[in-house]
Amino acid sequence: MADHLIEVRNLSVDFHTAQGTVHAVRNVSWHLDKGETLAILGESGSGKSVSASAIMNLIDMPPGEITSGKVLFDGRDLLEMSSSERRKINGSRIAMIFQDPLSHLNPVYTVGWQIAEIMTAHGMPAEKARTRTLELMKRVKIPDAENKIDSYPHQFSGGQRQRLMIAMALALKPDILIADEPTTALDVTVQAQVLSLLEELQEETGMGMLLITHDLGVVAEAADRVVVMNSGEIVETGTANEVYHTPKHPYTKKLISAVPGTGKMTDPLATGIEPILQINGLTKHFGGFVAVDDASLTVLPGETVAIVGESGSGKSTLAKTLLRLEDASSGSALYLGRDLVTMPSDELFALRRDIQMVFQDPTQSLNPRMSVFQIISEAFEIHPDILPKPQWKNRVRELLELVGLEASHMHRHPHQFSGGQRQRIAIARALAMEPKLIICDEAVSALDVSIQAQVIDLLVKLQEELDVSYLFIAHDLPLVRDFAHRVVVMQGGKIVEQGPVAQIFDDPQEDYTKGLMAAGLSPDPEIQADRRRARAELLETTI
Amino acid sequence: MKKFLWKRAVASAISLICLIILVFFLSRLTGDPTDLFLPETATQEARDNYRRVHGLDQPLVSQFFRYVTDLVQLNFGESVRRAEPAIDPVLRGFAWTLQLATVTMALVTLAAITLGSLAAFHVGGFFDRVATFFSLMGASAPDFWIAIIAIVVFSVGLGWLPTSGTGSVWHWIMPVAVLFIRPFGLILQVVRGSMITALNSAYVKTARAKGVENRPIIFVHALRNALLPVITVIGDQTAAILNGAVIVETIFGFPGVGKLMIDSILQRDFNVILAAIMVTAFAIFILNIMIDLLYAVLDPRIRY
Amino acid sequence: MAYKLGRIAAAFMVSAVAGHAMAQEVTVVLAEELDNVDPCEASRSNIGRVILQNVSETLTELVPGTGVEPRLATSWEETEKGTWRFHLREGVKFSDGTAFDAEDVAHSIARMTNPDLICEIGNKYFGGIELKTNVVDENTIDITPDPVQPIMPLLASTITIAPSEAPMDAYVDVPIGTGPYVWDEYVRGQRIKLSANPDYWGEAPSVTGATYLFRSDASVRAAMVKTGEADIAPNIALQDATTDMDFSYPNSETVYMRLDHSIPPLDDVRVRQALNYAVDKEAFLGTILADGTIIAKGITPPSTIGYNDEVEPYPFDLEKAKALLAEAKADGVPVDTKITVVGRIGNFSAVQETMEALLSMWQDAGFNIELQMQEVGDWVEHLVRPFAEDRGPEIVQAMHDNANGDPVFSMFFKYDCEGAQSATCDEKLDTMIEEATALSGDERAAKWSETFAYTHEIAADVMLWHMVGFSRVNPRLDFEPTIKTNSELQLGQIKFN
Amino acid sequence: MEMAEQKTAIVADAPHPVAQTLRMLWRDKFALAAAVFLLIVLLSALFGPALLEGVATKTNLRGRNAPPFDFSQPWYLWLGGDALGRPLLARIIVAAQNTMAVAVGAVLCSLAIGTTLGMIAGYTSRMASQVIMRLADVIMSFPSLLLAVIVLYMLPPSVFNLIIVLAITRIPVYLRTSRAEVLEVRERMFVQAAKVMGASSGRIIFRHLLPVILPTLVTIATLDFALVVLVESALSFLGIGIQPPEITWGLMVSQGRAYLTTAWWLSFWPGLAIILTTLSLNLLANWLRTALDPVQRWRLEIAVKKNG
Repeated sequence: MADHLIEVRNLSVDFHTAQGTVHAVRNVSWHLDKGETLAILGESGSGKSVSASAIMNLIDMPPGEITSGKVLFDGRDLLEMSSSERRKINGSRIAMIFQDPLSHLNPVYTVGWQIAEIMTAHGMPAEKARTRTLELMKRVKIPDAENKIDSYPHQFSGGQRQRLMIAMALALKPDILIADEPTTALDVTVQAQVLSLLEELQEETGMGMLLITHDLGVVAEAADRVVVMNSGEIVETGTANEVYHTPKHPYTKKLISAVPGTGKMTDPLATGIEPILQINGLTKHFGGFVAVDDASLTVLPGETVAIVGESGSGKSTLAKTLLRLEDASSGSALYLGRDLVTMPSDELFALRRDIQMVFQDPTQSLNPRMSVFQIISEAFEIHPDILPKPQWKNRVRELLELVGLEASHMHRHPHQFSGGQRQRIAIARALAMEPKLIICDEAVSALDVSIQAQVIDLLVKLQEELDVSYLFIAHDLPLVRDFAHRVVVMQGGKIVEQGPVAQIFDDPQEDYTKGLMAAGLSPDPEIQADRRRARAELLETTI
Repeated sequence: MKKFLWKRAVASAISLICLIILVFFLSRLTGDPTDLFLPETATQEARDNYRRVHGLDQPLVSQFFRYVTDLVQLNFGESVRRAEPAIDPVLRGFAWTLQLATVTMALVTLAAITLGSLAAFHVGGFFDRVATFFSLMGASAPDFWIAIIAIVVFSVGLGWLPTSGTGSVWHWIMPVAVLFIRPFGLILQVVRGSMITALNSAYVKTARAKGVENRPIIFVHALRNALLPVITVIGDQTAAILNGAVIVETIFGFPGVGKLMIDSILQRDFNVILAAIMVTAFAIFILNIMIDLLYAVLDPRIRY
Repeated sequence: MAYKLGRIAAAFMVSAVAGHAMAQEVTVVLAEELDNVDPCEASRSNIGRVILQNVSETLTELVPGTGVEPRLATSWEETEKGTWRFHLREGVKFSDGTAFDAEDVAHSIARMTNPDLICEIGNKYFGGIELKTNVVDENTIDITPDPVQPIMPLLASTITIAPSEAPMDAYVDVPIGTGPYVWDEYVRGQRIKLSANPDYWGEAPSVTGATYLFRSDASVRAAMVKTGEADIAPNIALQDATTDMDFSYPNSETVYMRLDHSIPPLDDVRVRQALNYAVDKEAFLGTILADGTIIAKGITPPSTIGYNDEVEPYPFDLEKAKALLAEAKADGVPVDTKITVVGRIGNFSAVQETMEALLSMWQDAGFNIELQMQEVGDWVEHLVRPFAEDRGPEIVQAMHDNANGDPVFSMFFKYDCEGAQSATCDEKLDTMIEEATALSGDERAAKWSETFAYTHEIAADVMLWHMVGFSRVNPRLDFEPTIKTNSELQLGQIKFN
Repeated sequence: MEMAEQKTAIVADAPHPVAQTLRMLWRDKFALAAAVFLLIVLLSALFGPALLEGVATKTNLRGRNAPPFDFSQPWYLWLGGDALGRPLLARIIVAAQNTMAVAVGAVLCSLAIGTTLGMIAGYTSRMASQVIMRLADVIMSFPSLLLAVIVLYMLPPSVFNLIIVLAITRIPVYLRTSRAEVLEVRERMFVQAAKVMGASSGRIIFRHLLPVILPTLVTIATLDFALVVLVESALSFLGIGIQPPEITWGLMVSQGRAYLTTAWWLSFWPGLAIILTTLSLNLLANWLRTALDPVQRWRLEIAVKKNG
């Protein structure tokens, strides 16, 4: 037993709230060996991070309470140790990195200081710590490390920040690295780089790595073994390959089937129809910075056009310009022949009904102080010509049923719904205007995979029923593969490539598109292993 | 940076000009100082004379014009009540008030930040409850009430401290203590609230995962982040004292600018009022700029 | 622990106020700072208490119970009708070393009446009076007031003498005088120091120096004497006067309610009398007001000439008040009109309670009456002419100070049709005042007496009380405050026990 | 993040919000006591003058400064009598009305005006923002007591005018806070969503921004309420506040302070009323802040504290 690096045995953690006790995890057991990568896979609310928090002594008690279990490390139960003993282990023997490195790095101290602190906190002299910090920054490939050591977190890119977190975590060569959703907020290409960095470092140090993720692709790329969690319980364990290819538990099966990018691609619509939206040479400057550069594309009625690009590609700015949330610098966007860019505000007001938007984060795009009924019926309040007041209630009910929600919930507030349900409300709100074109800005990115699939199914269903067009903005290529008619790839404000979905996926012309494809992670560990090999070869040949 | 300072200076100047106009005309709406200055028995002739000597017989607009003309040459006019230029008593009083504000707020800042941080760390615990309760209690009592009771207890009853006045360091204890109470209670609450948020933040989680001890977590990691809203309140409270700790000055015979302002308005000594307001407003503008610069020092994300 | 702290603190305090026990110095704590230190402003009580007869002296001096006594003038006589000759004391020097002579007197008089300087003494005592001076020789001066002033020697007790070097058109920063004390320093906002004048012409005083401090809160002033931080607090509140260190003294202040005779229903004598009968003045004594307060029947205190012993104050008679009111009402007097009482905030320490109590008494008698307490600046506009055109019937609370022994300082401007604070206009009364002003000696006293009887009869105002003040004095001093303590505090009169 | 998700799932079956608020209030005994005390003050303010006006203004010079705790007297004299022999307890109850009127009036006025200006400054043109912010600067650098003196000099010191003065001095707090909040909230996506729907600026400000920033402002208002009561009392101390025969607690304290050494109860009881009221408000504000903060809320929600 003692030969495992760390072992969690029958861990149960409760959280106490006014509504009673929530069992965050129940009877969770797993172990991690030296040099091994264990992935804990689960969606939000599955309790996948709780055991890691228990290991790191990060559970606030109260409201949290560890009701049973042991965490054995070095033959001792961590849960029995005093906090000062555990502090000695934290950072030096077991280190952790988190999702969203921006908020996990202290914004008011230099990164150099923060990396050095993990060493000084464990007794290393300041000067030595600084030298080592510089080494580490170089090791995680921070360019110009000598100068950047005294910069602040906000002065780095997202990928660099995660590298800095990694540098910090590995400063004292810990036995175990816990990585909690380490690549979730990152672009695909950056994600690939960070994961390979972690793999390299693991090989160097032989540490055990606990990888907490919701992404089957990450599991396929990095994990040796995987533990699947749902609602606080472990539903399945096994090697990454076993779990993917021969899932036993229905939940695992459902999870795997929900992964996008595996279905049949959609055929392009027949040509020759009058486009609903025709964008010509649209450009948007912010001072000297060109956010959207001479973009031209068309959307046909009933068509789904996906705009794909990494952060900073200008895809969201393009959407905002179309909705006049930003004013375009030049170019035109003809909606049924009328130019959205120069339209006077009264005309624009009438046109708002036709073009609607669904935002990325439903938590933020719904006013927390309004009930669902108020949120949806606001459309009728603003545009009284849609519907006379007595019919509002029925229409809201209809719309809620249309998006698959219970009509009786219309007097609840957004926080009483789950993320997927909230996005359905946001869609219902957009539909209340009876629009012809809906712009979806990363509309499913914040959702769990299984929920993502449901929402996309809904969108497809609505398109069939209502014949709306979608301009679907996403950073994730596999996601749009299954349901877009055409795909537009953007980079640095420019459209680099566009065409029918099959053409883009099967025969990409531009290097950038190819790179994007290659960086994407397949949920199949075998395919991912091939890609990794190919990537390594590519790297060797370029060197 | 330079641009920021320049913009702030222009904005402050505009505010100051508005303030001067406002105070000039508002204060004159309260009436004429003649009846207050001259004895009840004074003849009409004497009254007319007085108005003539002090230019009060002129139309208001030309009085204002004359005042502004003098002001550009940094002449704040004569006090009608005191036999001296209006700016003299103001500067004297302001020097005292500034010292009082500095000493008090330095102590308040130190105490409120330390105790507030600890209360936030032990939120809901005994220390938190006690600190919160007493700080609120102190901040809830009328200050003149506390001041008089303090004199009755500490000077008359126990004979520990002098009742009032200035001179030794002992004379400062009671005025500072009375002034201390309210900002302390308030700032302690702000520190506590802000620290609770900071201590729940992701970077504190990181620090805990790094194995950093509690003390640096509180006073290094969380505190600096929590200080931004705090220094705003500190600034406001300092400004409030600079604007006149009238009660404390009145009771403890502390020769500050607050009492001077109230006395001047009661005596309708307009030039002194204007000079006092300008000096304190100027000080407050400087204070605000300092606070803004302090933001940038504390938070590297803020750049002007 | 606490004890130790106390001892350390005590040690510090001793060193802070070490001056006390060593030299024969005193510390006086006053209510307000001196905004001006010019001797020609010494009739203001805050300035007078420091300067008058300590630094700056006057030609004559009014001694309570005795009368007008020599000070810088050794003798005087009326040489011809209206002209007074003052013989000045010889060998007197100002604290700047210059000699005191008749030129200084002439200069001081010219200065205090200079319209460009605006001095309180000139305006308070010599408004409408022209003073012609004639320097006879170095030690003799003739003063001719126009109109004729039979009480010129008394008026001379108000004139402070400054050296002829004092500028005609500007206040001085440092008062120079002939008095027993020399102005040492004035740290504005904090303290004034005087020290004994070694070249003083008179007897050397026991007190060798004095420090004046300023605290606006009465209880703090009282506390300071108790803790030994001060020796004399000339003016403390009744409720603080609880120890045997506290002395009461008639402070020459008379509290009364001025009635506006020009507005109905106050133009009716029965209504005015009813107001007088409705007040239970006795009930205030020993409760809100101090024991020793005297119920007033005229505007000047008993120490003034012409005080009429025969007049009895209006007794408290609620029925009589109601009856008078009913009678007036029957005659068509609009007695139900709302009357406004205008009180002055902080005028004396219990003014608030007094006004509230008065109001409830008048309401009991059936008056429709309301109270407005106002800051001095607003209040004075109700008190002093010109009055607002659109005013309703008003009763203005006022306190009048006449420590100068003669009603002339009060009567004209309080009761004459032309008087600055007069809301009365009665031809008979005007004539009486005019006659009395022109008389002197016993005739003058008799005429004033008659005038007081008349104002009482027509219930010109509601006379309330002659007040007492309280001083707290450290027992190491032998000092008892008098009626003059309100306006001056002669250090020379203080002895040590 | 994950915990938040779990909780939301449960909140779907949450009890009625009022019941839940009361339950959270019940958990915090300090806040509960504060709420009960404030309720008593409120009732006094509403009904006190009507019931006790006569008793409270009846002077009795012979019974002045009657000491407290003389239970042989009628109940309203149990806290003693003032300098005119009027019963202190009755006066405190009657004075609650004016005190509350001044405080509530001033706070509501400054809240309304300050918030409106702040939202305009935060949401509309730069020009309007500049003008409004300069206005705030001017008010901030204008000593509040001085403003009080000037205004109360020009206008008679009535409850209404006092409200005006105190409201003006408190405006900048709300103005600056609401502006800062609006600058942040206006960038949130639901505001953009409303814009996309064609909502007018007025609708966005009042339907979307205001409800979101209001809790913060209400918390400040609660604290301000306490402050206003104290400032009112300080004004009375300086003799420029409410004038008799109107009464407020502040006025009672300042009238009684002359008797602090001889009849402490004159200023002690009204002072205590001020302290307890402001303390209650502060405690309640604290509680409110916790209750409104989703991160802190659990402190009020957990039934029993169990520690391992």
